[in-house]
Amino acid sequence: MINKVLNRLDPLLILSAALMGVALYLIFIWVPTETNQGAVQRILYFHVPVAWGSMMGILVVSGSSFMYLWKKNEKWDRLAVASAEVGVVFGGIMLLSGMIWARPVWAVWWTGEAKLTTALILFFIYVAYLMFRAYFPPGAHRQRLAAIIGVTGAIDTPIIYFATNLWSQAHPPLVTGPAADADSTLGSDLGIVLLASTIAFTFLFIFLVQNRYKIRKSEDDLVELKRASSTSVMTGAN
Amino acid sequence: MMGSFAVIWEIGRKDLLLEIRNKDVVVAIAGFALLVLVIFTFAIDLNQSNAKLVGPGVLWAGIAFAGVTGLNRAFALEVEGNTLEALMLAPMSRDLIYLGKALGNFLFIAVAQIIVIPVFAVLFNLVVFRWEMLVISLLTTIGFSAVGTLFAAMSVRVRAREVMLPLLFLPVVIPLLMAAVESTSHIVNGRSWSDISQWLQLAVAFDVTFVVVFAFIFQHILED
Amino acid sequence: MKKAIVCPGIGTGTARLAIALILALSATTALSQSSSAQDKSILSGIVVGVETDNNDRLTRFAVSDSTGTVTTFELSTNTEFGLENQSGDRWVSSQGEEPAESARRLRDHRERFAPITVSSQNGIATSVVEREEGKLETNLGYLFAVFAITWALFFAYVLYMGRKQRVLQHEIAKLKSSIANADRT
Amino acid sequence: MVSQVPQIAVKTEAVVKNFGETAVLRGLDLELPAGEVTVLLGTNGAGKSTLLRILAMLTQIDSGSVSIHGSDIAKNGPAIRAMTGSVLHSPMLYADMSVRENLMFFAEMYRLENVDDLIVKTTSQVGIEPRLDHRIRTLSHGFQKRVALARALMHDPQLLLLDEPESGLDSQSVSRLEKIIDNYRSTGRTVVITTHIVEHALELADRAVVLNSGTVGLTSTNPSQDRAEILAANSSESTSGALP
Repeated sequence: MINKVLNRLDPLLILSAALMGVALYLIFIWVPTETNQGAVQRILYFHVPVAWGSMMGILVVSGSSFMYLWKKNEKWDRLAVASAEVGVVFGGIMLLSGMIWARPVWAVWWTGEAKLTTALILFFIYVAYLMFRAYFPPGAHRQRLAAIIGVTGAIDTPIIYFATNLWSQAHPPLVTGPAADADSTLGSDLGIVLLASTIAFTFLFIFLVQNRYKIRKSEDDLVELKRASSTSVMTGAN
Repeated sequence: MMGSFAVIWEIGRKDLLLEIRNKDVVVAIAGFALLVLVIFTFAIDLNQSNAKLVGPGVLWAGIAFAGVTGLNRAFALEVEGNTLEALMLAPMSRDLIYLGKALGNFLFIAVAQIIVIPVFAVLFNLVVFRWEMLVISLLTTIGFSAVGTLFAAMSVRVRAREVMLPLLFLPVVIPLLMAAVESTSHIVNGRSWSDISQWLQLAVAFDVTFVVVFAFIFQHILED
Repeated sequence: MKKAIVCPGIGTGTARLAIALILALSATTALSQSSSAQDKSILSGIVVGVETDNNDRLTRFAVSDSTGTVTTFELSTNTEFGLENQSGDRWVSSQGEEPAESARRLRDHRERFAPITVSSQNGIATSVVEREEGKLETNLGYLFAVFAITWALFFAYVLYMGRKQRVLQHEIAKLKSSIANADRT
Repeated sequence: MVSQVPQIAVKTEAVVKNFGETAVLRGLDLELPAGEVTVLLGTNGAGKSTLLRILAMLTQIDSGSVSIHGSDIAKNGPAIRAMTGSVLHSPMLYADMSVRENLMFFAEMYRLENVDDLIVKTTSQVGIEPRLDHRIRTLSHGFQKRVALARALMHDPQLLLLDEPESGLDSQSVSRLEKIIDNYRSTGRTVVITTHIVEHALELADRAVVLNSGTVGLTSTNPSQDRAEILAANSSESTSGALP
């Protein structure tokens, strides 16, 4: 029984679980409570790595979408869809955790701050990317169109960030608090915990993308088999 | 080179000719946008300060939403008779199809704005007739049609294209929408060129980026 | 439906186990966690004195800690404030920006006997904030919410992927065997 | 002008095209010499229309390569399209423009000169000149098809792709079409055609290719003689789509 379990354990899963354990120890036991914000400040140790994960997601989607358009290799499309989906999951968690952190610290759930708005818009773009894939009939054409959306999101990112920045200058966010991640009485301790947590979440990200990629691979295998089986049926009849 | 411009122009002119005969798209865009404006005059107590505050947002949100429905319709027309494929048979680089269709869409949205903006000025009691407004509306319309044409071509074969196009289009044009709203609100508040120049730069950057990139990328969309 | 089928490839079962373990471990640590170690230059207590200049700007204030010792703090323009009023709205600013408001807020705290935490260096306060222990529960609630949501979502996602992969593998196996059968006949 | 056209008009190598779970072309290798009329045969779903759409550059292949007149369609698209005329399933015309407006517009897309003369010439070839100023919407399907044919002939292509061109045409128009095809062959140009009226097409064609579930099932360079064999290949497959 134990052997069975061990055989199936993905080394990447073990690694990310172990790292996550270390990160959790650091977050909840090792690092002292930040005085300005109190316990909620510990949310940042989740929020920042998760945000990093969603950013990686976007980078990988746009990079591999570009590669797909260039090389037309299914691998890139699989990677793109895998990291888009994981990136959207990370993005959703990032938005939620950010809102829950902002409520006690900024006294609002949401504000028109540039980074928040940019994150939200990008989240929508990649949700649209996934929806498009869900709606469009499968095949190489869908892959190409989805890749174009992936690339478009990347192109739009700097423009969105510039615009939201300009916009939040004209409309100062409702509350400005001890907002910046660096602002704290903890100094280097914060950096260490954040780094550990980010590494742990990075491995979680890779683990999830890898699994999503495998699913995509199985889907392709299935389609391949279905095509093949329709041939064998035809030739079998003759 | 001149031939390419002629082709682009001919496609745009053809769209305009069909539009004059059918009046499908412009009426849809203008009608939708006007309705949005009218509904907001009921929904919000429009004293002078309120009008200045929300007016520009209502105007551009209305045009954006109306534009989406119009773009959907415009591209569906090209696909219904498979005429898009006839364009694909022609011996031109396919970015010209994109630019031609974008030109047509630009003209549709522009004409709709010629109807909508004066009505907006009347309903919201705002002074918008300044030449800066012309620049803003021009830049915004270029961006809308550049992004909308590509996404309309993409979503035209999707089951739920009425849902898909706005989902793709709106998040991407948000920066442009911000630029349009902000600079229009500067204008209704009587500010000058220097206040809106940054936003106009942003709009120019947006337009140039998307026209160039999408023209380049359009060839991947057409063939199934 | 046989529940015993283990999903191949993705290892959902183990992922489930690992995540459940992590969740349990961290939940216990989170709950057992009280206010943790603080710097030596940090003092918590109740405001007992507020001194202002002619323009109502805060110049000095005094804090009495739990042993009854009164400490007086000077201020610099960099001194930061994070204080809440009675209804819980947080006001965040610095001495350099709003010296009059800081005096008003501290007086408000003195009247309400609301505890504050002061970080200081050489008798000069660097930050003056609401003391968190009093409201630790509400604050922990937010932390717990984030924690729970984060892991619940990841957990659900992993489950979803596992199920999808299982269904796919099943279908692939079915097709493969049917093709093999067709070839044999 | 016509002289430098290479010997091989159409060449496909290992062309694969899938639509989702359906494999349409499974490694198609085909070589069609220039100056011949080829009739493509095969059951529904054998890949005839898809092949024509690929040659017309409306559909992208998943893998393999296609060249027309010796140049790769992935690289020289516009140049090849300038030498290709296609009449595919739908007439692809703007319903709310007249015949003349449609042809004028497409002439503009092909950057043709002397458009007015050209329109008179091609429309008389296909017999639609009395309806030049009628809107497409008001025309019958057969007339629309003739307009589409006029558009395909307007730029005098080297390669003519016809997907069931006879559908909707009356017998008079069909014989007119055959005259056009004959004329194309005699000037050294290439015609690829799919059709319902197989027997008749075999008389007309220099070469028959029967597609069988995405690959070449049978090629005949003398279709009127190999008639029985071709018909057998063409119809025996029609039952093969059913499950055993």
